[in-house]
Amino acid sequence: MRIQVNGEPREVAEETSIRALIEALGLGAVPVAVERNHDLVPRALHEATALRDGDQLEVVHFVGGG
Amino acid sequence: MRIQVNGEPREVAEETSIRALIEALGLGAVPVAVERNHDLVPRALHEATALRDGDQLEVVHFVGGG
Amino acid sequence: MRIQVNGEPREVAEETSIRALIEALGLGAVPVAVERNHDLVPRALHEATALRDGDQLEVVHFVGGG
Amino acid sequence: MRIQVNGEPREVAEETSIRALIEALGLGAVPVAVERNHDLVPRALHEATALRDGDQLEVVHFVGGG
Amino acid sequence: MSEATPELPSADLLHIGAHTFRSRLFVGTGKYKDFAETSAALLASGAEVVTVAVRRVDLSARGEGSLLGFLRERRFTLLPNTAGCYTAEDAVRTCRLAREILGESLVKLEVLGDPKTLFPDVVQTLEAAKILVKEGFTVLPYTSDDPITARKLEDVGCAAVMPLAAPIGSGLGVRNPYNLAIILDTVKVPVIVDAGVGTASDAAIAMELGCHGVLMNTAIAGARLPLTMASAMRKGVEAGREAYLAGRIERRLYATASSPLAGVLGSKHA
Amino acid sequence: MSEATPELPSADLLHIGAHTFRSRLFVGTGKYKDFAETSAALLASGAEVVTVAVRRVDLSARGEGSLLGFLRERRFTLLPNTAGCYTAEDAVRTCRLAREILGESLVKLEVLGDPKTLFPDVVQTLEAAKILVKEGFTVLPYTSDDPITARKLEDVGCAAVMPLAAPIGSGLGVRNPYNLAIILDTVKVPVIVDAGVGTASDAAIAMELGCHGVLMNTAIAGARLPLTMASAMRKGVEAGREAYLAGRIERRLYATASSPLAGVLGSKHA
Amino acid sequence: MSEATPELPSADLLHIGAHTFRSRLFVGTGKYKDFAETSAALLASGAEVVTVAVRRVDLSARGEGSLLGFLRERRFTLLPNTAGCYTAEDAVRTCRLAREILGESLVKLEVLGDPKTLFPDVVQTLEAAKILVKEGFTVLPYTSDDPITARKLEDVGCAAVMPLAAPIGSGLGVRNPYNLAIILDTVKVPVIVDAGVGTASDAAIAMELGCHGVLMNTAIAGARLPLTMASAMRKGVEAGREAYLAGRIERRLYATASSPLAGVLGSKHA
Amino acid sequence: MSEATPELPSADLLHIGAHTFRSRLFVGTGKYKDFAETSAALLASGAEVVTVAVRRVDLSARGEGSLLGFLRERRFTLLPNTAGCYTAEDAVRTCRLAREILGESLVKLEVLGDPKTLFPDVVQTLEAAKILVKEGFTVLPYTSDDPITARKLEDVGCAAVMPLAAPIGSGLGVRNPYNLAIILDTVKVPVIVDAGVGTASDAAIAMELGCHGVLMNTAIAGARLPLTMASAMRKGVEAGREAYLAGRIERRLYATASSPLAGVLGSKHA
Repeated sequence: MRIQVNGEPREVAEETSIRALIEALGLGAVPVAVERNHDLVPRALHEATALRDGDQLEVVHFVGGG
Repeated sequence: MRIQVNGEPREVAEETSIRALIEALGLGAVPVAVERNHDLVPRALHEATALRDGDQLEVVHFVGGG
Repeated sequence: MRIQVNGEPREVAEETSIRALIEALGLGAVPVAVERNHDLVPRALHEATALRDGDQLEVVHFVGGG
Repeated sequence: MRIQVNGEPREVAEETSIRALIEALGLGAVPVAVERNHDLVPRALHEATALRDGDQLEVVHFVGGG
Repeated sequence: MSEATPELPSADLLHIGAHTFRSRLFVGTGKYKDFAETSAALLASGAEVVTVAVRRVDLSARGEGSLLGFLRERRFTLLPNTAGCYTAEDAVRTCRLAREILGESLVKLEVLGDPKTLFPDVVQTLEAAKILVKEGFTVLPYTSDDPITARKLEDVGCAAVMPLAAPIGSGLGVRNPYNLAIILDTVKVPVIVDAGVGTASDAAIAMELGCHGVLMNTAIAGARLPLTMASAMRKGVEAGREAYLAGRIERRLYATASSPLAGVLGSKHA
Repeated sequence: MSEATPELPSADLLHIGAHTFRSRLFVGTGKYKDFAETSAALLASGAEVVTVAVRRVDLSARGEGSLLGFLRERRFTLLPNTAGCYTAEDAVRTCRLAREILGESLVKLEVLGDPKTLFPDVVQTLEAAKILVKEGFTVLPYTSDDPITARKLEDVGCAAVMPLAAPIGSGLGVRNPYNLAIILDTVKVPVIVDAGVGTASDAAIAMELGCHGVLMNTAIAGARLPLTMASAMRKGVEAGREAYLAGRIERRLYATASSPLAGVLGSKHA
Repeated sequence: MSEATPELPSADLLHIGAHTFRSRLFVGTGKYKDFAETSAALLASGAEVVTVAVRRVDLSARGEGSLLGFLRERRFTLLPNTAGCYTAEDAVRTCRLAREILGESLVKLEVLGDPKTLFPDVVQTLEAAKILVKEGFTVLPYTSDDPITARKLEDVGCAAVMPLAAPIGSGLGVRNPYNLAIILDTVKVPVIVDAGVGTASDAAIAMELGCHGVLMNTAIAGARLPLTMASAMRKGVEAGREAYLAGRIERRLYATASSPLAGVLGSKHA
Repeated sequence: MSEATPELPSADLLHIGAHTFRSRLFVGTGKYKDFAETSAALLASGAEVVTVAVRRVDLSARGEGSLLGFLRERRFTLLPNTAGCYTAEDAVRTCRLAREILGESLVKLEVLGDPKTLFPDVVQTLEAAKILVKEGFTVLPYTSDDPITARKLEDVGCAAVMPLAAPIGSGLGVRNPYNLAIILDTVKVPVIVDAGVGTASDAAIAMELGCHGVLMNTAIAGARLPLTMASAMRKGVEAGREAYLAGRIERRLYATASSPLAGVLGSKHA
């Protein structure tokens, strides 16, 4: 199925969890936070939350800033 | 009947108009504005507006200020 | 004979007075002051003072300045 | 004989040297400089310099200052 | 300005809403010794716009009318203020009353944040400004020197913005010329410095920054010689305005001679 | 000042040596575009005293006379300067010549320390001042803002002292008001700020400190609109002088209301 | 401060919410040449609190992680900001994400009014602060130097207020010490000057006013030698804090001798 | 500076005549409560050079020796001053005595103009400097902030110049940074700001201008907590020096973001 991650289209398999997506993005070790369709998804639920077709995801982290 | 003018109690006759009150206060020549029970009473209505028992009136004018 | 006026060489006749030189320079009407060989020559003496060969003259006036 | 030290009169024996005076003043251990009659007397000469009657001495040292 | 130089348009006018003024000095009418001093100071200031406060008639006192009579007879433009109001509601109510008194809709909106600093409450000021503009008032709001707030006040339709130079009555002068400069870059409506001016050079500095006018009261009324200070302020505002229009020389760390270098006698440097 | 307020003596006059002036703005006559601009700016400034430089007549050029003619016809007081002199000897020689030109003994003594800063050489200035005073000149010396030097110049008999506000032509304004204040405390002769003023508020600030006058040239001649700046400076000097005489309010960190607190409607604070 | 003098309590600690810090210098982590420079500058600054921004992971780039790893390993306290947000909604959303990343609830709230001045939108900032405090965040809001707004931010429960000294990155230093002094009088929470510092003396001045800390980024990262400036800022903040605690001498116009007057040789004045 | 950053030469040394110093803070030893406070403050300041006065031994008092003993044991460089002298003659005489006491020829030349301002008499100072240099002294003259006088002092062979920031003991800080900047442009010898500093930021500002050191006494001795102020001044001088070497960012009226603009969530401006 087709989703959007940080504004870019992406194909993922049915039933993929947010956790799995993060791993797939190579961000397993990076502290990140995730919004799905503008709602924050607490880390505790990343495993249990399955993506749906058309989901819009925002994956954010800390960068240098003042 | 009994009304309040600028916080002070005052006796006035039944059917006294706002205009009449202003005259009675010796303010006939002074540009003033009047609130009755917190509502502004436009000058055009001073003649026609009869006071009622318990009315609260504010009579204001311009003073020196910065 | 040969003199210097404001740094420039100039030929003048024998016995020329400072007054005469000023006239010759077209400065008759201009308020000026004159030094001869670094000594101030008061206006009162311009008439009476005859130039000598080799004299160095400075003729100054007022110009705009701050 | 009678001398002045820092403005105060003082009796000293004939032939007293500046060095001896300094010792007598209890300043043997203190770094000081000495003027006699307004002339500086180098330390090297303190021993050899005998005071004379009426000498004016200034004995100075370092104090706290900004 | 009184007399314009040939270099300038014959008149340098200030437009606020539908009003046009020659004088850029706005003055308050409070804190003077008596009516005589007030009127003499107003005349000496050359001001066309004067602020007044809206207050309950004191029914025990009498004969207060003289000031207003003088102001109307001399054709001053009255600018009623909402001094003493700490909420949008009180300020709006005061403005409505002010308009009713003489039928004029020009108001100085002033919603204070606390009685110690008399700094504006910009949140309440914005709320009140929105309502008053909708009701057809020509709103001149007293505000902080925050450019963002100034822009919002312009956006809601204020006819000018009146940032403070320093706390009311403090006499500290223009504390932050940088913010005033940014406000002048940010809004298109006139910028009138309101409050904080202490002496004539303060007023001149505000005008030299490009401000369109200055409003003051304490600096004149509180001076040892109020009439003389009123005259000083008039000249200070005009001097600052003219200097702004004249285009000052640039600042440079080093010197430039003002007399010609040629023809100097005997100087080793010439 | 042009029009005095009833609070002031009918005239506020400046006395220097035997001279008396109404205007406290002294202006230079250098650096203008042409004679027309010079004369118009001088008139717009309201100045009574104008500086001129002493230079060799340029025997190749002609018809230079117009400026002096104008100045004499309009009864300006001429203040010949010694600009360009770097030694006491050159300055004294220049003053003697200046006196010879019109027979007036008023001179602006200026002995420079270097051509980059045009700061005065105070040692040479003191030497020259001593000689000139002995020869009967009325000496107005350009000096640094050092109070000790100012006092020495007074001690040798100068009729005024003219400390700089900032380098000549820099337009930086009064860099060190503290030193000027100390000079004003220290000497009894008039203190005329000379050099460094850039805009009208700078002149007002100098006068508000209590200085007795301001001398400038570049700030006017170098402005985009010299006539307008001349008018601004005239008003700036008058504004500062009047503000000084009026006695400004004290500076305070906190506010004081300028409208009455009584009779406010519904305010929680009133 | 690193080493306290015997005159002071052994440690001079800064308390913000539940946090306690020894260093009063907060630094940003943006605008450095590379990670090596960033980390060296942070260490040279002695800062304990560093700001970070919340941004989308760039899925095309890689290996960005090094900064965060360094910050966590060295036990810096992270202060995520909402830089780039122009509405309360965006700022709140950003704070929630920030908390989710590491589970910490300390945030620097920053709601901007426009991209040119980067001045805060105080209305939006107040709205966001209310929501965030309710949600249990420890909120450090970037704000203007308006004391009324500072008091409102304290009233809604912010753990500190962070008024600007001057526009972000401008390097203008403390533009309005008067407003900062009034804020310090007005609120009880710590006052951290945020933005506008350009050099070490600016930081010292803020601390001498009594501010509890200073936050900066550009002044260090943009210096020619960032590590040296980081050290300068560390010392500047400590110097200013110690000077504040030490109680400076009063300012006086005139002099007081620092050497004894007695026992001077031959002076006519002694 | 104590610890140099990798960006800097391992040591940043100050050379005056034949002397070399690491610390750029020079301190006086007057006006302290007692010897214990004096010595503790000197150590806290990190100073290497301390000034002392030359005075008649008080033959009635005793045991005064402790200070000098401490200074020599701790290897401080002594800088005897001529405080209290009002003529070149007295100052020269005092320097000769000072050299005789310990055989060192380093002196702080101070010839005062009057006891109220304690400003230098630059004419007498120049005369004394000429004589002292001829006699082999290493002369550090206290002077005004006049660049011409500074250049003359260098020309006669002084090893440094020490312009005042403000009157001795006034605590007004750097009154005229422009003149100091010009002096720094004008002379090649070290420029040590002497007198007028009040708090740590004043010292930092002097160093940021490029001055090579700062000398003070009252600002430390007169503080409520002298040891703490001594530490503050040490850090202030180091902070200012490092900031000068680091090359500060330029001042700009407008802002520059310190967080990246890319990757912001939902902002209308990003």
